Amino acid sequence: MQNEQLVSQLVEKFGAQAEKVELNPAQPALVVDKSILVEFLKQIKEDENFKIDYLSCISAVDYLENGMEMNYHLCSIELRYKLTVKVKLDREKPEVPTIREIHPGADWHEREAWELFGIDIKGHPNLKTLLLPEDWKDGWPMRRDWEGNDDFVKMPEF
Amino acid sequence: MGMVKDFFSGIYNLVVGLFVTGKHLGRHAITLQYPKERWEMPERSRGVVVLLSDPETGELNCTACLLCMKACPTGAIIIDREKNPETKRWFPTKFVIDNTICAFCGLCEESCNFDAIKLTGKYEFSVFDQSELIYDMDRLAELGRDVKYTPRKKPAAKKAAEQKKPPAEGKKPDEKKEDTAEKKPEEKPDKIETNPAEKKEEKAEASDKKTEDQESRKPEEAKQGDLGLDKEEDKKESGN
Amino acid sequence: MLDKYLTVAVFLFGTVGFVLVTLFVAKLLRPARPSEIKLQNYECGESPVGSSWVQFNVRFYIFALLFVIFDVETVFIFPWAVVYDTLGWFGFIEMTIFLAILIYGLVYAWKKGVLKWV
Amino acid sequence: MFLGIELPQIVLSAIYFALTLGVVLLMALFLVWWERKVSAHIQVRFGPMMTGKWHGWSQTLADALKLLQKEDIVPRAADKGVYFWAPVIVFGATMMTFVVIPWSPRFIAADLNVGILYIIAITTFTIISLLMAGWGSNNKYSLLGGMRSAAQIVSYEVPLTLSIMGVVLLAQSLSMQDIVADQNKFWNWNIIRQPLGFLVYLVAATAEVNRTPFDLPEAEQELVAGFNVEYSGMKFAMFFLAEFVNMFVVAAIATALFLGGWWGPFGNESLGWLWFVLKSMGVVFVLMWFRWTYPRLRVDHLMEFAWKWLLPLAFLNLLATGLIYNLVK
Amino acid sequence: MGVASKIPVYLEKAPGGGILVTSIDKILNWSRASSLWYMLFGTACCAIEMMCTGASRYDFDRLGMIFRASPRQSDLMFVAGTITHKMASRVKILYEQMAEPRYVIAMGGCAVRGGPFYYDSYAVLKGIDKVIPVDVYIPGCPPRPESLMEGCLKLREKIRKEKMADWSSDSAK
Amino acid sequence: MDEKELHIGEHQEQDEQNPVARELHTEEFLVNMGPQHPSTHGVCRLLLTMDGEVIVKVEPYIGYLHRAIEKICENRIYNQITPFMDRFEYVSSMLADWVYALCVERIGQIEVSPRAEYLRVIFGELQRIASHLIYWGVFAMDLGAVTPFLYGLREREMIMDLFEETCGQRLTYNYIRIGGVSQDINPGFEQKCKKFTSYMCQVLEDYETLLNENPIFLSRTKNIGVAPPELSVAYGVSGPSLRASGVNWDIRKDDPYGYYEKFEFEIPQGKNYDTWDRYQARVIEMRESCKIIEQALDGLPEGDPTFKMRASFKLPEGEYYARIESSRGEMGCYIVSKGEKKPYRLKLRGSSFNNLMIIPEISKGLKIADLVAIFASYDIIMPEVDR
Repeated sequence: MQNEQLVSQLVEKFGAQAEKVELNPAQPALVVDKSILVEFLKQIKEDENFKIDYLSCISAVDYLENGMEMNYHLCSIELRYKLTVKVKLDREKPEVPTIREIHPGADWHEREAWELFGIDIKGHPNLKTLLLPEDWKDGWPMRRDWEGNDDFVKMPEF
Repeated sequence: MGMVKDFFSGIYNLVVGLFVTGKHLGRHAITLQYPKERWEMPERSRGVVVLLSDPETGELNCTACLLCMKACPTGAIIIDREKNPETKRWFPTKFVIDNTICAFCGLCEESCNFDAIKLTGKYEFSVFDQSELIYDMDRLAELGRDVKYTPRKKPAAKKAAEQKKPPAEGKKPDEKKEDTAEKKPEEKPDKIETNPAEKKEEKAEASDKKTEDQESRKPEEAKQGDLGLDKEEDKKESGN
Repeated sequence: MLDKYLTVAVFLFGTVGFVLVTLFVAKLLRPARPSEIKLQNYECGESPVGSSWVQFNVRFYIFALLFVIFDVETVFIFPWAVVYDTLGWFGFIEMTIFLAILIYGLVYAWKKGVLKWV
Repeated sequence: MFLGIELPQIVLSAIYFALTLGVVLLMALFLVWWERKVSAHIQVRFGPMMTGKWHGWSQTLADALKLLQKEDIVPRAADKGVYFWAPVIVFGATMMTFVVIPWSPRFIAADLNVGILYIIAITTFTIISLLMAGWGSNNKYSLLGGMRSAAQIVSYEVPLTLSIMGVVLLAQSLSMQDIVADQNKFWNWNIIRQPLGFLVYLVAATAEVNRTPFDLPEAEQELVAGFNVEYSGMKFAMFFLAEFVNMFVVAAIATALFLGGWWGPFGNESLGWLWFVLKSMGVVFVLMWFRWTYPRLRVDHLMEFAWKWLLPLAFLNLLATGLIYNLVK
Repeated sequence: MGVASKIPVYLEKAPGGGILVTSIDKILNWSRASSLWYMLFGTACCAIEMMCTGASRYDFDRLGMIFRASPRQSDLMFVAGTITHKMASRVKILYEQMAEPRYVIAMGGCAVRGGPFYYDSYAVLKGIDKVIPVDVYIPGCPPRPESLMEGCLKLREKIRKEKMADWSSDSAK
Repeated sequence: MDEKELHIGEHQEQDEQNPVARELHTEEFLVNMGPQHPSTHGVCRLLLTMDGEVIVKVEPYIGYLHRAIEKICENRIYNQITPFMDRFEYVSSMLADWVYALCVERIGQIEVSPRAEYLRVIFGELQRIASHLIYWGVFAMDLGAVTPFLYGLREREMIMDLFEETCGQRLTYNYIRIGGVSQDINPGFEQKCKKFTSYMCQVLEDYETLLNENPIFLSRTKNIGVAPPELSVAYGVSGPSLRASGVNWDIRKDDPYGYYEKFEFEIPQGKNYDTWDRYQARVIEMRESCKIIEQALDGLPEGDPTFKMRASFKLPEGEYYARIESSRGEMGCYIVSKGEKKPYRLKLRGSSFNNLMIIPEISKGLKIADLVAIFASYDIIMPEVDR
């Protein structure tokens, strides 16, 4: 399996910094520390062996007491690899460096994560509301513990 | 010279374009003249939701099992129910479908085991007042009166339920005996209202296949224009 | 001869009068319910930012100059065309020279890249 | 004294005017309906069907009546005077061209001896009023639309004039009646003698009346509704009306200059007005056909096309006409 | 000026004026009902069905309805699709900028009352009638083109019943 | 690649060389294009900084259609989510259904019957044609030709007929379900479908005569909005738009799902990376889709394609990012399951989200008409952006 080779190579190369998580045979994931995230993404993009140059999606997940997580779904156009890079975040003060420099397409994804989850994107020059109304004041709506605002109607449990 | 060639090929292509539109000018319009003509709606079409009632007795098929309410992704169905002290069966006292938030997804119909709720091909329901869009039980039953349906789901369960209560309702002659009804009497649910859904699901699958087979053997009755161009004929038929 | 222009004048006053009368009739009929937002300029559902009357580059400045030149030239050609019959070959050659100069001017402008709108 | 001499002339002119106005208004109503029908049938649909019993014949009547009842909005930021006069001028200019339209050998309001110059001068006013509308609204879209209309007039006026020149040369006159009278036989029609001129005229005229592919001033997909974004009610109706009347005007001019005017196909003078109207309608139909087939040009292509293609072609046409005229003579 | 709103008051006093008023009313109402130009505005799924209705198969033009891109020239606004809180103020502006007399059709569940997004959504406006007045509500998610046409025909009926004094008065309804 | 390099539009330099533009003192003005604008295809707002007709800067503002589908889905059981997927991407809802079903199936290791997979391919490709037909029409309309729009919708109606017959709805199908499809096709469907594909191939020829050689159309599309491959990849552009940028990338082939590896089809690639290529890529794709449908119809296996989900279905713990090639590009669905009846987190990735991001980059220095053409050529659909 191509993907497995990739992950083992990556783990080999980055050693202690990257930790392998087996989610699904088709979808390997690596957990990296947020301090090396930018460098890591840069290297796997530029390295001839990996060429992971395409950022599909960034999704933030709120695990409540287990902190938060940013998932970077990447793939390589040329080599057809697929890789998920996970960054664990502290829920009290979630922050992650921006990866706009490497993947310009991350711009709005990061803004969205900031807007809906309250994850502070360090170094992002344009952190303003993207999806929500300009005068939104009711917090981070996609967090699991979001209480709702005046207009929010929870579906009754049947 | 390239320029001259470009010029003539440009003019040629512009003229050819004119011919394409000109060709259509002579064609017959495919338009449906709506209030005068209507398409025949396909059998599966998912328009406004209605409650079906038994053609014999005129009573609603609904047994207030609340499955549709639970299946509804938008929370458009609200049911209140009571138990008939004599027959020990639930029946709905309030059955409201809020058409303003209904998504017409058909999940209620799929979840129903009693042919009680159905999405129909009806579509003309615009109103001047929003509150008129919340249909109560009477309205839904009224809408469902003329809806023809092939009892495709769970006649077994229904039969079973009916047979379970022999004194109250069992008198009426069953003309649908040829169905797969009594094949698995051991599976009949004892308490329909609290029955876990899974059990029924399995059975539904079994009987489903049967009825579908039957359907496929029937001559194509749900006739509907296959391609747009052919709808012309349908239109005329329905116009008559 | 000039009386024909009287017709022109009649047409002029007639049409303007017609339009004004129509507008007046419409004014009698129609409702007028101005509101703050209604009197705002339309800009796709947003409130407009700034006035549109700013100095901006319309970019057909040189075209306009060319237009003036060529339109004046065509005015010169009109009398020539009307009496062409009597001028004969002389007229043709003369006009060829005249047009050649014009065309040369056009080609010059073309080569200079003036005809390219940027 | 003044009136004593001129009164009959004024009365006659007034009658001409009333007649023309009636015809033009009916024509506009018909053209709007027709355009909708043509577009509908090109797009395999029916077009108006419900208003009026037969194929929605009264549709445009209803539209006109409705526009009469619509509120008239003048944006606060608008230049009120310019904003008001633009629709008046646009319709005025359009109507004025009817002075020299030769409907039949005898029916022409005034056969000016500089008929063609007059028409060229007057039609330009239409575009000026579009510029006024665009500027006066103080709306960015309409301003861009107005500017585009100015760009258009700047570019297409020259080839238009030059393409007409060939006809003038053949007829040796600027009067519309003379030019029509000159085309007495089918093979004398200027479309036969001046095919290139006709082509240039048709294209330039399409641009002059802002029809697709040259409908940039009101490009719906770019500028919402272009110069008339802010106009509503009757003022908008004036623009709407003028657009269609204008279309008829250029078709009528094309008929008079190139298609033999009121001459029948067999050189017959009888029923001249009918032939004239029929031919004009034919040209109008072609313009409609263009509109429902072609995409729109971009503004710079529009200008380049005028200067790099139409203008040289018009020059070529003029020179060739002069040469052949002398040779044949 | 809205003189029209006063015409019936005076005319009805005159002999035979009542008949005259009703016939004028009838003609004007007919014209408004037969020439509903709708604004080219749609937000979500319903907009696609609106497009389909405008297209060859169903053809709005048959009813005399053509689209105008500018609200100034349109008589009818289809609120076709979900309106979010962010969009609501813009819809209000668009509605306000339409020239009177103007009509609104709320098309589809979302516009009527939030539709499938009524529950659990923090962003969706629960009914466009909280922002602008609505004339006709069409249920459906999305409504079929025929439903949309039926709604338009309903609206036409409504317009046919209008009184001159109402629609042409200078103060809002 | 250096980011700075990406930001320089080629036309800006031209602008500075032009003596007229340099000498005249001009002011820039702001124009709002949208939320209600005929050519923003929904409720996108582009704030344009303009210098006359020329665009200096484009700033997209989105979120006017943000309906919080992700939030809603966290509160629905798995079976109830499909209807929301229909509304997440209503122009190709069938494919949106598919990506969700695929994601759940991959997490739950649910087997799908071959017939269901074939039906998915058939309906997915029909949906792709339907979507591209809208694209084709809207693209032509944005360039000013209205008639193609109606022709495109006419053909689309035929696909709608096929859909409606099978699943009962014209737009929100709720057809592709977890583990299968909701209903088997009606008898006679295959013939109708074949009839349609052969008709479609003929019609495409008409389309090409109408537009492809039209000099006006060519001048409006050729060399407009050039997006080089590096730029496209950097911005995460996907689908036909990416292929038009000369990148050979089609998820149907490169990350196969369904039974796509069984079918033969070609992937068009652009050479000039411009608007014309993006347009052409879609037109070719329609042809290829017809081919796939025909192959799938021929090989349609017997069996029962339906799969009844129980209301109490619990997805095993796990997470997966599933992606499919929707008609606009990579459509992704990321589900985190904690073994409950409802997904813990559901994230949707619409291809237009990224495709929209590149538009400001490539439309600098162009005219407003070009912006309209570029916007249309990327086939931006707002619900996908805003979700």
